[in-house]
Amino acid sequence: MLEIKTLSKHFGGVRAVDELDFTVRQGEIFGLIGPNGSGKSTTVNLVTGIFPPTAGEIIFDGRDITTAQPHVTLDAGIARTFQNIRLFNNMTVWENLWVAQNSAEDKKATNLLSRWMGGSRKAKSQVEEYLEFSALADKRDELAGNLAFGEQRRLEVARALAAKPKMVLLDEPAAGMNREEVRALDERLRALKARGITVLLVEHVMELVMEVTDRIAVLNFGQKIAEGTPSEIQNNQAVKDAYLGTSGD
Amino acid sequence: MIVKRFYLFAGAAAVALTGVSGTALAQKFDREVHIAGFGAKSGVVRSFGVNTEGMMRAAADKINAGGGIKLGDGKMGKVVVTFYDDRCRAEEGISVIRRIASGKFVVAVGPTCSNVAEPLFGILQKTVDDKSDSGLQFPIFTDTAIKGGLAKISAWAFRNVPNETEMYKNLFAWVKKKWPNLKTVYGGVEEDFAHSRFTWYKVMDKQAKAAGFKVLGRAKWLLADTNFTTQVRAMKKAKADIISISSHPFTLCGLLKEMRRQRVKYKVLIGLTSSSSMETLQGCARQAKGIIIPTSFAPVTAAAKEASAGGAKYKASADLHSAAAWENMMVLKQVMESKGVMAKAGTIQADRRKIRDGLAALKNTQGLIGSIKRHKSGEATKPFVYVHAQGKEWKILHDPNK
Amino acid sequence: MDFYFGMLQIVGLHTILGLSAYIILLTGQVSMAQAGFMSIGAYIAGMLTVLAEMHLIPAMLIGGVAAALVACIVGFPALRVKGLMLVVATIAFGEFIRIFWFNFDYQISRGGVKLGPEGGEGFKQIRFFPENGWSTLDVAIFIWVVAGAVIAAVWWMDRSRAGKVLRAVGEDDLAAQSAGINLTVVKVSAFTAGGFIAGLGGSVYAHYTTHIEHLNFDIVMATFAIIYPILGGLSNVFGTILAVIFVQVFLLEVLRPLGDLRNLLFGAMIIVVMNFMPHGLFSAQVASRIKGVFSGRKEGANA
Amino acid sequence: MDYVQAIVDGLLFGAVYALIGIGFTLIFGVMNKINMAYAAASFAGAYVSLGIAQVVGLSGDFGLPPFVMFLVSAVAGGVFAYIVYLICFRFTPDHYELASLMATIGTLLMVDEMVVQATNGEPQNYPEVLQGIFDNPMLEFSEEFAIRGDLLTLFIVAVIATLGLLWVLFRTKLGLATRAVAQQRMAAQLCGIRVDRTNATTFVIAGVLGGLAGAMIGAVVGTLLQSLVVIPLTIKGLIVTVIGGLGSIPGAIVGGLMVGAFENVFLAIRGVTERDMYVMLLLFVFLAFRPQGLFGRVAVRD
Repeated sequence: MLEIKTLSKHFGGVRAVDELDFTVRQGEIFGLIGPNGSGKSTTVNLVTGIFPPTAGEIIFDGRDITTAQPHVTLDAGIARTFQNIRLFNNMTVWENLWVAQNSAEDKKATNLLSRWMGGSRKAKSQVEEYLEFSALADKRDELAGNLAFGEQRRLEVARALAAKPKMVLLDEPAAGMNREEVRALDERLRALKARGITVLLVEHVMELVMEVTDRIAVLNFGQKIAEGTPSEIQNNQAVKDAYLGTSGD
Repeated sequence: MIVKRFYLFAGAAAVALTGVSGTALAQKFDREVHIAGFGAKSGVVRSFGVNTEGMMRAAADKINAGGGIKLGDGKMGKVVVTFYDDRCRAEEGISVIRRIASGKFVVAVGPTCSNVAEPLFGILQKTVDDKSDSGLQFPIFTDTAIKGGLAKISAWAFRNVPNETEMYKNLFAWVKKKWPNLKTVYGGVEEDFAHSRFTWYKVMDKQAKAAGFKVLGRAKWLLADTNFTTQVRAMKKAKADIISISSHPFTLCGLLKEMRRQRVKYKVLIGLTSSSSMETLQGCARQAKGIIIPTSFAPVTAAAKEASAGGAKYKASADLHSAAAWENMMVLKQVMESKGVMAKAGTIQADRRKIRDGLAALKNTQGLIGSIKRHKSGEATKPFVYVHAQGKEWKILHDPNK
Repeated sequence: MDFYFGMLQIVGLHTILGLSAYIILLTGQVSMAQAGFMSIGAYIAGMLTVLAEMHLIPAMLIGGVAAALVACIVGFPALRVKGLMLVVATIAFGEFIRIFWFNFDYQISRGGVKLGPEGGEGFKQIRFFPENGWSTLDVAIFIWVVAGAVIAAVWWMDRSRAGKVLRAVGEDDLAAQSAGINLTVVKVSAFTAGGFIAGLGGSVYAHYTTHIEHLNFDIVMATFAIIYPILGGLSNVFGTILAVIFVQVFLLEVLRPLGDLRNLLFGAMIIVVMNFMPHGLFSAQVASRIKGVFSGRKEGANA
Repeated sequence: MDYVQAIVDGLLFGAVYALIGIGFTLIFGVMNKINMAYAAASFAGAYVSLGIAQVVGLSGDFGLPPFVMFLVSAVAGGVFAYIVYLICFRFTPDHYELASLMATIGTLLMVDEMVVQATNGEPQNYPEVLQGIFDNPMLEFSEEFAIRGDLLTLFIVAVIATLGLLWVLFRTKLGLATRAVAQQRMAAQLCGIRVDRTNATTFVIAGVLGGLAGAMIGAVVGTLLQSLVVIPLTIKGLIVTVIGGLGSIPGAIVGGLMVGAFENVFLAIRGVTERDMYVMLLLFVFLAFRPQGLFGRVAVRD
């Protein structure tokens, strides 16, 4: 579904991502892990078009999105969340979801004027469903900035869903969560999968990654050092070295 | 919380306001005649407003000391001056004149800036008794805004400002006569100020040519410029006999200094009427030495000296602009007395009309340095003299009337 | 009475000006070019009514559209620069337009009188209102019909999805883009709409003052345009209107007898508000509280 | 030859723009914010020095020696800059840049009006001390080519002041802290650098430079006129900052000289009324083709 081919990104002399290759298959939960600064977030930013790659190709669903801008990649069906939550803090929960309904399907369903005015009735009713899904129904009129941390994370996922994506990129969704919240997240990830949405999970919390993903790629210094199922990765020597910090020397 | 704060602020302002407007009526007068002054008392040209206000107050003091104004029913009215700031911005000027027109004022003296006067006269009724014209019906008697020909915009607008066309026509002819071997003129113009620009293009340039001079070119600069090297270089190359500069003291001094640096040679230096002020002497007395300027005010007569001394009490300096404010007050006294203004609450619109008609009917008025001829258009031809800068003061060079 | 109608006119005009900046500010962009857009409307509408003897209403619309077109063109390069760079870029653009009018000379002679803009001397005798016998009240009503339409349109836009899209871009353009919002379309639209409103305002302004010149549309006017929405807070249009009333009626007019001190107060007030109420007198928090009072709901725990 | 002369004149006067530009860029570099009141506060410094000169040196042509006037102006500039920091930056929210932007605009208006109140809006003579350095105010190289001595002095002093500034930034501990805050605010904080204090110091340094610039401009022009000169100078200073690259000191210098020369050439070719239009166009060309400016850093990831 998502093919990354020899993708590179250099910042000045720093090779943040270096000739990276991997493929995410339809319907799976794919984990992307690695130590701090290994290029995970850069990869997400490249895929979603925040900045263009120095070299390489990104193909999604048969469509070349290498240099596409973020709203175009969303149009192609990729939604995302951010490592440091980026909600529209002075807007209510409901409004956060309302503005995010920008899927190709929604755009087709209504004409330009009525889209700017408010979108279709069906689209609005779907907002309610995302609220339910993220257990935020009772907070719908709260300003997003006033939500608790865990709620904000949930709202960000809901916002990604509002764009009816084929695939979501979650950038460290479990960061700062307690054990119980991580478990709830685990369930929601499976629910996403059950809806047929492919998930690319960038994560530090190993428990969660090992538990929920189908396959994993491991990055270090911008390069892929391993790829495989969770159990394969757990037994990979290169990965252990990377995490223990011995391969750098 | 916020609302409470707002009330506090508004309350304080209201107190300040009532304090300002509550002036007691002196015993010996029966009524008050309210005259409004307005002009820039903040911003760049604050000095205009300060001078006009001071001269108006001094004139009011003189009138009141002489018993006030004799009203239509034989009672005596005390002149009360209120001055409003318009910051030399057109929009504010319009608000001010509307405010004045809705108040107890019978006439207004102002504004100080031509760029305010022009829109202001534009909102007045164009011709009297024109029912189809909904413009404001309120007499304005301008003292300072000098840009040519403005009063013809409206029949309610009158000006007591010097007629620069007359002045420079006369001056260039005089120069031609006095120094017959001078042939060429080079101009200088401050491009972005209504008055200076108008005076070069529509007055100096034309009158110099009419007097038989050849205009070789002109240097142009802006009000905020501080560097004149390039302009002066071109001026130097032209080697003109006469240099005629239409600009305000700020840039006049900068230009003169640069001319001296580059050792520009000239026989005669002519300046803009507005530059015949103390600012020029304070700024560049040395470089401005000998600059000839026609002006409609100089403390040469007893009346002029009295006005100067009166203004000094209010920290106002009498110059060709502000002296007109004094003259206006005296003319208004005369008009009001001859037309029998009542200055009662119910007669205000009639009083205004009387004043307008009175001003329109005037053929001659007595100015501080001589008789002023008034025209149908609402403009005036004021007597003038040529002054030139000598050291720290302006000296009379020539009086064309003598 | 005329005075109060005159006040109404000024407040209406400045409300239009403030709202033109409001729309652009919603997207997080500070446009210091509003005075420039206003001047385009002013000069074009003025030329249409004076030189072409057109009625004010079509002239006004054409003036607005012309300003919108220019604003749209400005909107594209504005995308390349953000934040404070945009402030500088729009200051420069506003000045550019102003200097253009300073050099713009187009006069025709009619009945021995020269009409039309004359470079540095300005454009005089735009007397549509008095020539057609409109009283001060008529003009005030007319200005408020225009201002009312603008207020209603912006208010309605603000409540609709479009308003939320603008706000989303303003709060976090990266997140908005990642949520599928096309920044180019949104930012350029905001500029265009802001330009149109400023152009409308300028068209009326020219006829209000009867004489315009390039110095009317300097950086001070541009500053006024953004001061209103920022002082008022960006939570809704009423903040801007309140700020206009506060500045124009209270600060300039009620305090006029204070004379020279007013302008000191003006600067000081901006500093005080920005220190103590940086999100404006009427911020999102205050707005939601007021909303809560009206709908009879209790304040939320965090509100 | 005419154009050479125009370029040289412009370059020399461009030093003024460069000095103002450095002030903007310093503050931008450290705080990522614009201080619109910078030029106003700098000129206010020059007014203070003039005021003191008028009080102290009542007799003759100003009793104070020139370097004292410059010193007083520089100190006053520093003090004003600190006040501006306090009222516009210290207590306004850090992430909401509009607040400090508006506050500095408010300060600009207020300082302007205070000077108007103090001087009646009239221009004040500033002693032309720089001219005294040369016997002849013009250094004439030929009939066709001459240089203004005082502008040359201003240029040289500006260069020296800039070198001094660079020395402070790159050779002292204070400079190290400033650069650290500019580059990585958070990390600097973690290293125990007090960001508030560093910010304030930067303001004072910029203010001292500005006070010096204000006094020198006063000395070159011969007059101080706040309300007319400051806003155009602020606009030019901002343009210089953007052209040079936000936060880059060499950029501000080169940008300042460049704008000075450029505008003077266009003054010679197209006349004064169109001059500034071309300066704006130069800015647009930069924004379109090189938005990071001459020496600016390309945006890096967060």
